[in-house]
Amino acid sequence: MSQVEKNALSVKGLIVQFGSFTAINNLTFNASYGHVHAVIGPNGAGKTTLLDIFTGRSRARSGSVLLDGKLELTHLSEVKLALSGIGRKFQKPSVFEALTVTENLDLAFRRADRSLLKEVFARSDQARRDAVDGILQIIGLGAQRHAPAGILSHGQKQWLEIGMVLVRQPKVVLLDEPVAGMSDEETEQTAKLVRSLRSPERAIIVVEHDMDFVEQIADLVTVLDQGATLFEGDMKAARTDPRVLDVYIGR
Amino acid sequence: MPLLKRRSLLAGAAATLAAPAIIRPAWAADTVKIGCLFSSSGTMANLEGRLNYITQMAADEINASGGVLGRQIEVVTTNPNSDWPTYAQMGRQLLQEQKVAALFGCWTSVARKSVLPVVEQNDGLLFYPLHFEGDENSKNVVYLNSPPASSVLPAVDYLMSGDGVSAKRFFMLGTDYVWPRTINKILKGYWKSKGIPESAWQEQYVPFGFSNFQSMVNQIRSFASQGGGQPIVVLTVVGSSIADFLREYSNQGIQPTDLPVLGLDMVEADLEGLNTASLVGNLNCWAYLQNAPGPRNQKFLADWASYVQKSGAPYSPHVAIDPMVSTYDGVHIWANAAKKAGSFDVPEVRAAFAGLEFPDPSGYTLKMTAANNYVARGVFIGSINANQGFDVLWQSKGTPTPVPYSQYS
Amino acid sequence: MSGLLKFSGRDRAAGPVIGLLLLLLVLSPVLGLHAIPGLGLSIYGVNLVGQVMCFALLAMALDLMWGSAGVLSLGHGLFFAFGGYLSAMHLLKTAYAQTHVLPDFLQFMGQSAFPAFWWPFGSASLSVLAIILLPGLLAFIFGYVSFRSRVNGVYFSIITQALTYTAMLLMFRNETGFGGNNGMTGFNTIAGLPIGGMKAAVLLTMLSTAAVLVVLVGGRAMLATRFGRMLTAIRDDEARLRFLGYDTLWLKLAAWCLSAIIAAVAGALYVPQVGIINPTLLDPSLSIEVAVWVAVGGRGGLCGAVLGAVLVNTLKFWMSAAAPTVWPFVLALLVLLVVLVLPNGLMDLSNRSRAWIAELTKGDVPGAKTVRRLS
Amino acid sequence: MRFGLKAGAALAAALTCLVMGPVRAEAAPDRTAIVNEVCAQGGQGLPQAADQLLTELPSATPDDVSWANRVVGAFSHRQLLCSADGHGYIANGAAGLDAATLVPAKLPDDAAAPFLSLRARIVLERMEAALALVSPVAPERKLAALDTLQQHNDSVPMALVTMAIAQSHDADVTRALRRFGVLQGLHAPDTAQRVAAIRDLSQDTTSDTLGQLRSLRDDPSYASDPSVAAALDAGIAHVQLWVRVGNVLALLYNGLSAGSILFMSAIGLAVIFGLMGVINLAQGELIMIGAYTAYCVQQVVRAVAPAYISLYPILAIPLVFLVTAAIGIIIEATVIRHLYRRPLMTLLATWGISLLLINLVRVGFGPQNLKFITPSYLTGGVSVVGDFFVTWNHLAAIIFAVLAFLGTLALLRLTSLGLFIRGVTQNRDMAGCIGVSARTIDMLAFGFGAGLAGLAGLAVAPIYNVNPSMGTDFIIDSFMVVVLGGVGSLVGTAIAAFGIGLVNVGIEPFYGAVAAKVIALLLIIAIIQWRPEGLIAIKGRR
Repeated sequence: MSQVEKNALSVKGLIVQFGSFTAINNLTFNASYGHVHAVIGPNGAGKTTLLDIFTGRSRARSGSVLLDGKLELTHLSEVKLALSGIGRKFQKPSVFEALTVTENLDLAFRRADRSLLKEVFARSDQARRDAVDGILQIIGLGAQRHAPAGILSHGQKQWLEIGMVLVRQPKVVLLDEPVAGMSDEETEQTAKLVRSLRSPERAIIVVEHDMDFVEQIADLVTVLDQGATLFEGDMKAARTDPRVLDVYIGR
Repeated sequence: MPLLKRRSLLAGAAATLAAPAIIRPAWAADTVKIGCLFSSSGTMANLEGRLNYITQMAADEINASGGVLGRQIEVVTTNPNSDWPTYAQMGRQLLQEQKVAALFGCWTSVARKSVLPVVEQNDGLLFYPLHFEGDENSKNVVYLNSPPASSVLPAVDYLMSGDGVSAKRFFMLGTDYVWPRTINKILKGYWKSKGIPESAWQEQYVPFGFSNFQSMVNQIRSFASQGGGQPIVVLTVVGSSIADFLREYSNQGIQPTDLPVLGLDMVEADLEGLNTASLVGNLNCWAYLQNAPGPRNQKFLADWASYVQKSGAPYSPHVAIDPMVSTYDGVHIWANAAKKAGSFDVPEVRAAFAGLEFPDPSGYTLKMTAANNYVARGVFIGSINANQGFDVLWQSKGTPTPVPYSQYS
Repeated sequence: MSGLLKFSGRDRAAGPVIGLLLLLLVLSPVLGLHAIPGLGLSIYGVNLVGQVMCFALLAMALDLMWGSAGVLSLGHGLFFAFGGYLSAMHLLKTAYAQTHVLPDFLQFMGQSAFPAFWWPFGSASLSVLAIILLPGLLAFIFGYVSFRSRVNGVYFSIITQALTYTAMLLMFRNETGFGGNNGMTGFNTIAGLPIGGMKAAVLLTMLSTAAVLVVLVGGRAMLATRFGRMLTAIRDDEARLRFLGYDTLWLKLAAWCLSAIIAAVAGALYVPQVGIINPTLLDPSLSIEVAVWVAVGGRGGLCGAVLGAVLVNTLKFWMSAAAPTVWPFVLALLVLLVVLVLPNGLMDLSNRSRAWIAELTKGDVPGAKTVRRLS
Repeated sequence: MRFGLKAGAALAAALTCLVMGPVRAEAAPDRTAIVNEVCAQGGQGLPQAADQLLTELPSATPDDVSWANRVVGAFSHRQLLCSADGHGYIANGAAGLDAATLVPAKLPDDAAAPFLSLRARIVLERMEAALALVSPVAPERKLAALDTLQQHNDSVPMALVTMAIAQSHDADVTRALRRFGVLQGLHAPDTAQRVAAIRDLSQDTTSDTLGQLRSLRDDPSYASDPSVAAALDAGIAHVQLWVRVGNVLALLYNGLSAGSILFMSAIGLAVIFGLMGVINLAQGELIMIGAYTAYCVQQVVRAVAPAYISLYPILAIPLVFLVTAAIGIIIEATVIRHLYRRPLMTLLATWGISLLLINLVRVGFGPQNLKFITPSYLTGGVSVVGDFFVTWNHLAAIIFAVLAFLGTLALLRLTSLGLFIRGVTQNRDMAGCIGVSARTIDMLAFGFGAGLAGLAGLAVAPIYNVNPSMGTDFIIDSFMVVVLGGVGSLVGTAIAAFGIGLVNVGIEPFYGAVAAKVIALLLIIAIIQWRPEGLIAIKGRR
């Protein structure tokens, strides 16, 4: 961890409420470029809500979320957030099942500098095809490139979705439980994939329940409880922290 | 692939060519077809459905006495489902595909208006059995019942006279379509011509099939309480709404003696199942009432009762309404005209109408002239009695000559 | 294998359907005008073909939204009727120019002339423009507010149904000014030909068939572009597409307006053929019936919509004359059959029969497997 | 209190005036002359004959009164027969009586009952009422007679009222008669009498009264006599106030009754669509089947125990619920259960079912409207204040809706079945894990919703047309109510139903029934744009 690390996302004083229930309570959180940052915590700790805030699915009551220290994200729409460089893989694999793997990736290659109208009529130029091919290599679905996404296995869909997030080269990659429902072998491969994604151009935030997986990939772990940070540090320390143990086992 | 394509093309062509054969009309030398356009479902079903049966009954009668020009009448029924464009569609089918010699159909003026272009384009003949708003004179329609000048205006006159209730104020409540709108327009013109101020009337319309008259009756009550002379309700709602209105009217405890209702489309069938004790005295006007005096009516009622028994028609054998008689008259008039013309062709049948007479169950003798296709009928004003029927309150001396175009509209 | 899987059979239907339509386009004048002695159709027959074509057009309009983007409108009757009313207004103006008799619905409402806003309908070209623009505008406004507040799935279906119902109630009123219950009738000529005559029937049938062809071929071409894939993506997972940076509001809106305009054109062609328009076209059950045609034919790719509309309506015309009481039962059972046994309509039937043949012959028939059920 | 005293004093003055007033010496009614008057013109002379009888009545003996009652009664039952030579007879079985003398007489062959024209009915109704005042009849009958006469308070001679007061033994009747007598003083020359009459009339706060009072403004004394003018203005203001109150109450009541019908038609859907998420377009047909089941119950009761026919609605409640619930369960088990994950297909399938049900019933029962016997306790109503009139059938519908609401709420909130329903519908997979058979619960929940729809059919049967296609009128409104109220919220459904009912009723008098419905629907569409989850949203993480 270098001292000159640059914050991709900086969350300050974030409060999210659903009715009378406070999902995130005055949270401060930073994710920096070049890191894989894992967010863990018991059910209802606010992990997914946090990702929802980053992607515009839920709205904050107060607080700020800055991208690169300058762009305020809390009021942007889902579309604007995506175009400004936030990519997210959902907990439940969401790919376009009736489209082929290539078509999925092709659609995901949405360039921020193009209007929607231009995107509709955009030709599949070389850069686009190269980007798609590159991702196919990374996620290892080259052989299935013409198969409809609907017939892929669960693990393959997860990878395809990661590929769809990556093809646009976002600044922040959000992975919500990327290995849920995967076999050990697939988990292993996914861990490899995530580690290989670490790059100075992007910050990666992973929400996961599988502690071994987190230990394999994470540079930094944040433990959330009741919408607030309980612990921040590396995974080894987290495993021995009494407060962390308390929320996981005590209750 | 090319092979497959060609094969499908051929199959398609064969199917297209085969289509006319499927819908080719069937002609039978010893019968002549007449078509019915009466709904057996939807809001008009309870009323129109009877007219299918009465047409068949009239045709049976004629067939039993040897048919028309040596042919037996075959009745083709349809179900336009109380949906006006379907009347036009079915009418077109009857005329173009079934080649019927005449159509008997429509209750509402909406239905007639939608069939009108069809009979005009195909030079067909539609026998229309309802009293209506007039202002129409097509050579392709036989108007079996009365225009306003010979039905509605006498009834309104009666109510405005000392014999009636000396009515001074009028609440017009109707279903929102051409007949009530035009009738009310004529009435307003009539009242204006009598110097009655516009403040003496109020007009309201409800959609077809409307049933919750609660606040409408409230409005009528408050109209009645404003003072300024005896108020009456001129009711031109149609179909199932009539019974719903009457039910709410008597529920709110309004007495016919305080606020009488003149139900222009109200027939005996609308009163079936109602407790009419609290409605006694409300009025209607038609060219036939079930209580019309005379042996012809007795025979007609007996015939209908036995026909219901025989055919299993889902209607009461003890209820006869004006449009049933009008339809019955229509079938006979058509048959007589065809006999007179010696042909089923529409132009010749039409030419034979002039001077045709038919003594019908109402006790009057119906007359047609060369001037138009209107039929001169008698007029009855009826008053609801406690037995779900109408007593004859007044009836015309003769059959007034129908006036197609009202001077008041 | 994947290419075949992708379209799961609907490509195979396209060729024959287009071929049939072309044949119809050629045959309708030949048979209608009795070019071949002894072989011909009655006006009624030609007219019937034309009406069915209008329904096919309407079904394709619905399929464009439902089959492609997964948005089921139960309010396409609204656009169909809108187009119909506009074309009826034009026909009435034309009739008035010849007869100088004002339509009776204006008369009994106390009007002595056409209201001022009727003026564009005296001109055929302005009327065509109105038929395209006004329903498009209505669709835009309604679509914009609905899609923007993310009214989705069944909610959208119910709201469109309510909107159509509202329009029906409104149009039933004579005060609204469009003939109320009567609607509009008494049309005289179209393009100089007497309505009800064979020439007009042939012309309208050919126009309708041509419109079906254009929409079918053009629509399929459009669906094959990236835009079509975006619509498919909306159907599969709209949220995902938004998180990829697509403002789906505008994509859906574009498809929705296009769909509405096609429905309006269908209505505009339909009305002169039946000679009357009234608010029953706005009855919600008609709009649901359109969905049934599409479901019967099979959603997606537009061919199923055409097939379903032609099949159900031919059956309907035939049965409501031959056995009127039986028809509703047949329709109801057809719906249940399609929903429970053949979720993708006739397309499923063809796939299943192929699978069955494959089973018998132990051979591999490409495309016999349904990829997924859409709903 | 002050007003009361003053009014009392005025009343006393008026009465003194009445009693002391010039009493004309009347001749006893000339029976023969009256009967001849009626019969001379074949019944057309009735109004004149009635006037004559009324003026002569104050001097009549009890025997005269009973004769008059007999003749008037005979006329209105068409038992008074007139012969061609103008003699009157009363039919008495096969035999006859002479109408003037009531001695048996042979009925001439040409004797016929005069026709009862509307005008004749009005005259007879008033005559019967006037006679009741001086006849030995129950106090209730006298009060009712006064009500009838009240509406035409110009038609009774004062002397008759005096005579009636003298004969009265019932305090209520005497009070009412005095009041009636005072009202006769509206046009009296004496100012005090007039003012008293105006005050007294103002106690009856209906718009009829308002019309009467307003018409008094045209009276010259309104301009000339300040005390009359003051009393009149005060009276008009008073009546106007209460008429307005009555109008507001009527609006609320009508809104409530329209809302209760809406609520009843939506409550089943609130369970099936709101809780279970099933788009059931056949909901309206379940309402229809409920109404038809009620009809069958009525027919069976009529055949088996005609004496208890008026109780059939109560007997029908459990039967209707069970029959429609059973049909609902059959629908669920055969069709819906295959479609839980395909909502749009459910929509089509249930539309198919609705088509099937409509046509099955049409074939079985015919297309016409069913005729329901409305029990006497559901006909008519009572006037409350101003023009506010409570009709029993609508009141029953309101009470029924409230009970259904409370019952459903209790079942969902308090019973374990309700807990399971809520559990399964919220998370199908999870509920399966904790040992609740999701299949059974789905079936029961759907059956429950269907049963509620059936009850709606029972509730609307006395108000709406019952025919096979009646359900289609309800379905869109019900969906709108559930969507507006907030899917999954029974309270929201209730609020939405009454809100829409009120809006409908409020708009109707101004723009008509259709416009009311259109405006309500557009409002709902607008509100849903603004709050897509409905008025009462089930809050939570989306």
